[in-house]
Amino acid sequence: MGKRYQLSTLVMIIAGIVLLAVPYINDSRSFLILMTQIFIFAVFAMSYDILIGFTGIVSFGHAMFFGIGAYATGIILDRFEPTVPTLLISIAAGILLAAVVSFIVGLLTLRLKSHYYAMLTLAFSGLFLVAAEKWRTLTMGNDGFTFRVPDILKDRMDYYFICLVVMFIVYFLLKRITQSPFGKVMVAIRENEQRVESLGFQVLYYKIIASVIAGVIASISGSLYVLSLRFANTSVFSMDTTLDALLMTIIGGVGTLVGPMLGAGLIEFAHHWLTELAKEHPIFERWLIFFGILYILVVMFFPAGIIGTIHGWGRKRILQRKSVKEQKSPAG
Amino acid sequence: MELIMNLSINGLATGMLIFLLAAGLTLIFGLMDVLNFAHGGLFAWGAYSGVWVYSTTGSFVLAIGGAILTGLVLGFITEKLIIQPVYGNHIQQILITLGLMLVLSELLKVVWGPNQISAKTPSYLSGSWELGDVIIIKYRLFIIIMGLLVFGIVQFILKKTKIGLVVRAGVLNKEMVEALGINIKRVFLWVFMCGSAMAALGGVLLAPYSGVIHAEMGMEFAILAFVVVVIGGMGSFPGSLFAAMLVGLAGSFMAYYVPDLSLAVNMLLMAVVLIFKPKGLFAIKG
Amino acid sequence: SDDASGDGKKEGGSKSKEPIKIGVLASLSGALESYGKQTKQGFELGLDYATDGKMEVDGRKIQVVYEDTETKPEVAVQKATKLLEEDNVDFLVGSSSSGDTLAVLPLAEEYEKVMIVEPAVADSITGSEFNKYIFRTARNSSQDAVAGAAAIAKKGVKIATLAPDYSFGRDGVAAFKEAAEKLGADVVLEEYADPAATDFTSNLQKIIDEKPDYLFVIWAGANSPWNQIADMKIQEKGIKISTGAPDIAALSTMEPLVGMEGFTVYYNDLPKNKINDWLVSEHKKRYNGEVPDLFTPGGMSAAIAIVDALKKTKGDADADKLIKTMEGMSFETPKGKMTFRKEDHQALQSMYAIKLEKKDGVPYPVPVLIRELTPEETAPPIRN
Amino acid sequence: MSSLLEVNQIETYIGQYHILQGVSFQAQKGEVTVLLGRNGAGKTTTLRSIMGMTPASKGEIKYKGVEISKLPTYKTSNLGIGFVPEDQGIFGELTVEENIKVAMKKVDDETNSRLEWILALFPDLKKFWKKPGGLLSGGQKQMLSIARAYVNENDLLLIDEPSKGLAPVIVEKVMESIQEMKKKTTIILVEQNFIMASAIGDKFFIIDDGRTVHSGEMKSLKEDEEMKRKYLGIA
Amino acid sequence: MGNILETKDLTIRLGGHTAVDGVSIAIQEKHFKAIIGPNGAGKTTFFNLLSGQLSPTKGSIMLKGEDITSLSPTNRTRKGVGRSFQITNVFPNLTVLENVRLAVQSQAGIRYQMLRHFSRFDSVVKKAEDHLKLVLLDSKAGSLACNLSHGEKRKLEIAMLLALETEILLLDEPTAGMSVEEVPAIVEVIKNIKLRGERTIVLIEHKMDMIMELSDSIMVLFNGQLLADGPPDEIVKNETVQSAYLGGLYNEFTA
Ligand SMILES: Nc1ncnc2c1ncn2[C@@H]1O[C@H](COP(=O)(O)OP(=O)(O)OP(=O)(O)O)[C@@H](O)[C@H]1O
Ligand SMILES: Nc1ncnc2c1ncn2[C@@H]1O[C@H](COP(=O)(O)OP(=O)(O)OP(=O)(O)O)[C@@H](O)[C@H]1O
Ligand SMILES: [Mg+2]
Ligand SMILES: [Mg+2]
Repeated sequence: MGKRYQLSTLVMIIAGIVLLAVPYINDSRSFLILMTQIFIFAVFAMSYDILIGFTGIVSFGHAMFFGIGAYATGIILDRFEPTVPTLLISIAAGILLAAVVSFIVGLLTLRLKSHYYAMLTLAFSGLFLVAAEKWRTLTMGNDGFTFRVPDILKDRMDYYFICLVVMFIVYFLLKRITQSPFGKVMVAIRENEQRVESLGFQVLYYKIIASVIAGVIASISGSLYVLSLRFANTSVFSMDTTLDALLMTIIGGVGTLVGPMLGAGLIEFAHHWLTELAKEHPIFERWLIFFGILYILVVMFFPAGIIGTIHGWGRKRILQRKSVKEQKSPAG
Repeated sequence: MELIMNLSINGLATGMLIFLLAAGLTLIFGLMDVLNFAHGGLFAWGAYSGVWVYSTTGSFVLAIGGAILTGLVLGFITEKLIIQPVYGNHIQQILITLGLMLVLSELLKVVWGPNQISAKTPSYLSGSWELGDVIIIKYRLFIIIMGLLVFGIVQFILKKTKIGLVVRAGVLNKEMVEALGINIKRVFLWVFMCGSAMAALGGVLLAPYSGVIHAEMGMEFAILAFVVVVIGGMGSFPGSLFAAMLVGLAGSFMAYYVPDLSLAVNMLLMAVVLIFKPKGLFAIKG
Repeated sequence: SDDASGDGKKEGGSKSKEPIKIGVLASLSGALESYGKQTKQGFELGLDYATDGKMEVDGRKIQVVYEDTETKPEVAVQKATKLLEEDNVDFLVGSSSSGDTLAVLPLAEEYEKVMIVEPAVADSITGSEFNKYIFRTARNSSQDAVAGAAAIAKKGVKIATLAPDYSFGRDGVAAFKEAAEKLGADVVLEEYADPAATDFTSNLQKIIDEKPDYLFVIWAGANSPWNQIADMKIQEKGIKISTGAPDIAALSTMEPLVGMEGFTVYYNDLPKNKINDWLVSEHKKRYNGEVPDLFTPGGMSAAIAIVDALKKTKGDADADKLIKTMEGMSFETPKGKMTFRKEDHQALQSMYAIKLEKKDGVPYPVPVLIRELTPEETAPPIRN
Repeated sequence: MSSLLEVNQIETYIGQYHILQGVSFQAQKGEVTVLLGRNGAGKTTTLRSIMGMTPASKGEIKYKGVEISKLPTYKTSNLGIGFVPEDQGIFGELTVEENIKVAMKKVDDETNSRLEWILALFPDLKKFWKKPGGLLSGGQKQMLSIARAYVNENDLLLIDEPSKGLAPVIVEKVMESIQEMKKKTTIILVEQNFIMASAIGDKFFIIDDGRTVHSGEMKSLKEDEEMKRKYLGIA
Repeated sequence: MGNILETKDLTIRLGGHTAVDGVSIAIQEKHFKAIIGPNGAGKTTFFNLLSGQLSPTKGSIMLKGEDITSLSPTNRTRKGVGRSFQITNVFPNLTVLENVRLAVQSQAGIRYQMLRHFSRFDSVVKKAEDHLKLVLLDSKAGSLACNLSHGEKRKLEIAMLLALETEILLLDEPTAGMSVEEVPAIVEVIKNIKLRGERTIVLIEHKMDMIMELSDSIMVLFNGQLLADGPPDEIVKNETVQSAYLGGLYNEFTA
């Protein structure tokens, strides 16, 4: 584990350097926007991974935190001067609100299990969606509104770097958390909640903390998202937004953190590529079919998600080597 | 009084329609514990194929038959290719059925085009009766009867045979059920096909109700069906029926008395039920 | 490109002159796919018509890039940026949904390119969110409303409304109410229903109880209230129904409303002019006998507007010049003459008061002209 | 007497692990054959390979002279082979009644009389007839698991550690019942309780590290202290 | 030495059935008590009450004179009541070592440490490995718990309990399904703990030889009620115990 940890850090650092260099190699704006989009959704998907992958909580309402961040930032920037302090306040407001809501939602894990909890979160995010639709003076409903952003965010290249850095900070932060003693308990909760309790851990606290971490980070990604669009509408609260996070996380591999990032990249690139093909070849006109097939193929060939399955291969090889040498197993 | 009657009858009819949509999911999600996000796709295919049969043959009975057949065939293919490898794994189920959902609804557009299609009510079921100020829409009465019929048949089968039992046992421990001499794969296949057929039936019955069908109809109604299955208590048919009625009536009365909340009514209802009854209204599982 | 356009008239659109590029954003997949396709087909036809099939203005070739927004704002922004950055388009056209369009508006301003909005309807596009690069050939919600009001509102008429409970419905009713009251009518009841509703009992019940003269319905999208309106015998109770006639696919669901009086943006045999004749026959030729639908002429109008403007600037695509040219510009479209209003760049245009009738050999109720509502009559309030 | 079941050099993999590396034994009709061995030796895996739950990749399993190692589990079961798994395999959310009902292959007088006989043997089950199986005590679960295999008429019964977690009196009852069953049914038993195993076993096979390493008559093992110490750690 | 654990009139009704019925006992510090009784007598339920998995309908539980009746399982563990489970209850997709490590981590009080990498906690890993050695499971440290054989899982269960190092150890049939060969080793482990004289141990078992060897006293539960409580010799002579619990087999044990 120790070795793999170092290896993955190394890989991430190399990836980081490459990504930092990318804008100097290919400075096409729309490419940068695509990449920025990927970074933002990677953050969102990683926040979801904390729930589904590490704590074993399935939520169908994660969009609510994304939306909270999005609207907090959008509304505050729209109402006040678009300066950097306003921007920071708006992001903080989203974080605060998301923390409060995720705290309450986390509390409910006490009462509700699995599907029932998932559906309750669906209900909550549905209520947020309706609220956003109804509170038209603030949100303009599903048509939405545009707003101005501070000048420092105007440049797409700068924004690319900002999102990239945020993604890496979030990754290393979450990585650290999941590799910490706290993180080990989270994983144990996923495996056998009741047993964790009788080992002397307060399961509910862990779940609430996980829920708040996930909520806050989702809110940050929501803020980044609207900042990149300079536009907000109710779609940020929609089921589709939750499904995006869900898909990216699962495709990449739950419980891996790198997986959700890869998933975000894969989905966005596949999307980009398929829609490009759709323009050239008539058979790709119904490109969504190929998208659907992609999901199906991933499940067939990467049952634990791409990163998850590759890890599995690695693990298998290690174990085989071990059993051949009849070694005593070192730390798992 | 007439007002209450009107709201109740229509609320019940809507509820029954929702029940018809949710009945298949009660089998597939409630009983078999498969998070089938493609349920809406099966449902939309039922609607499209039914409407197509109706418009080409002019017989609504054949349309219903056609939809059910479509449901069975799609159910067969889906179970064999898509669902079988992912039993017991919710995470894989989510991904693979979402993929299937995309494929199914896009294929609808390939076959029938991207436009919405109007669905006619057969003449003998269209129109309404007026009893004083109470208006009874014939087709809605028909829906109520169909709903009760489906409920009766399924309930009878589940009670009189041990299929329900076998499925529940199979979900808990598939291997053990096999060791007891039951070909659980085949049982699951059949139950899944029945669930799909019921989804398709729901689809074809919905079509004349709303008068129009479109390729995206599936997801919308599937969420409603999930709501019903969960608040009814996973896997309980009476629970689903009751929950569907509740959703129908709540929708109808809320829209009249508290219109501002009518958009939120389903989600509110679900939140309230789950907070007070964390396992749904009719939890059958221990 | 500015320098290039300045000289060399005679060189005739070959090497030295760069092509004009137009980026069209539309929902080519997803729920609004059919709208997107209508826009696209209309736009193609429009360019053909306006350039006599040569696909060039003032010696400059015209190139069009179509992008699918999938009715998702983030995709719209991504695609719009690509059009502006990579394809270096001189114009943006689109899009099928108001959300997508609103998300793209700031880009037009940032890149200083003219954007022709078609067929998104939200008032705020040429209202609160307006910037000077935005022109709209589509009618907006208020125009719909004014047309709807013009078709039925008179002094003393009591009207109830039914609309879906989201921006489109709320905006539409607000605008309708203003217009109808201006004409002396009374909006006595506003009902909103869940856009995904299958049951309208409570709304219709309230409407029945209110006994208005008219029920004005604003509806778009998937499910529809028409069946239940018929089943609950609203018309038999003396309440006349009025609504905007939609696209052909949706018209076929309106069988129960035969006889209803309302308005429409377009139906292929309503406008009597040469351009429309050309559009209908050419459309039939290209798309195996199908007639143009609700948003086809809009796409065509957008194309004509662009070509006309370019002709006037002699092929100069500089935004400021174009804006100056286009403000107040009138141009001929399948719907007759349209004029970009100076103040908010909204195209004033004809609308049609119609009646739905059953016609032999047509599988859906057909809008039949009662009278054409002139552009002046349906001019919406200026709100930017 | 002929062998009802013959297991011949089977090898079984679970995932990439080579668990069974050559297990062979025979079960004679009407006898109780006991599989012995320490934890992780592969006893359970052997039974599961017979049932087709972890199919053997090599070797043969002949039941009544027919090769069954490739049959799916349910078909094996329907040949008249009953199975009491080590972890009891109770359907936790089904009641005791439902647990038994799922298992019943036939509903006839014969089956009912067997059911009655078992319920008389384990009155606790009758007492908690409508209770979810998951809420039973450990021993009661074990009883339910045994009862579930008994209701059907089997020619061969595979029982994995039935005495585990049972009170001594109940162990005695189980022994009695096995003696009773023996008249009609051949039994393969995995058992750690040597007293029980030696009391009812006819033949024994010792499995170690996925191989059968020794076999013989139970009687001789009882006396053979050397053997007991070597393979079973019993002094 | 005083009583470390006391119950007063402890009663629980579960679905109409009184699983534990008015049980009052006192367990001395450093004492080794065995609980026997027929299947379904309420032994495990009694443990569940002591460890907080269930809360009683009536009665109270005192730990060193403090009323702990309403504490959660988590808090009772922290106060020193540790238990193992009859039905194997481990973390299936974690490795054997990770399973034990979690218990060590809890014992060391490392709970909300979020920002330090786990590998920094060497002593925790070391301790976990020691516990695995103790139960003869060190060779399986790297395997996933779900891949263990039944007997191996039982050992893991014990290792996790030992790793908690609680003052009171509640052992629910620790050796059920363990091979004859290895039972003595586990008995040895338990015996050593007993000999060190630092812990109070309560053991549920059906293996009479083991009970006779280890226990200072035996309590007998019967239909949820406390039938007898006393020194081992006395208990085995009790006639009800003989007829309703031990049966004829017992003779073979003592023989
Ligand atoms: N799913 C699995 N994956 C990997 N290894 C496994 C799996 N199941 C069992 N094993 C290993 O196979 C070996 C044999 O297991 P088996 O359950 O057959 O043993 P057993 O003889 O029944 O032991 P016990 O007496 O403890 O029940 C064990 O070492 C075990 O760790
Ligand atoms: N949660 C529960 N709900 C209902 N009844 C229960 C519950 N838990 C246990 N019981 C019942 O209480 C009784 C006592 O169970 P318990 O598990 O304490 O027995 P035990 O003495 O440990 O038996 P064994 O030796 O078989 O493990 C049993 O009849 C059991 O069915
Ligand atoms: Mg075993
Ligand atoms: Mg017990």
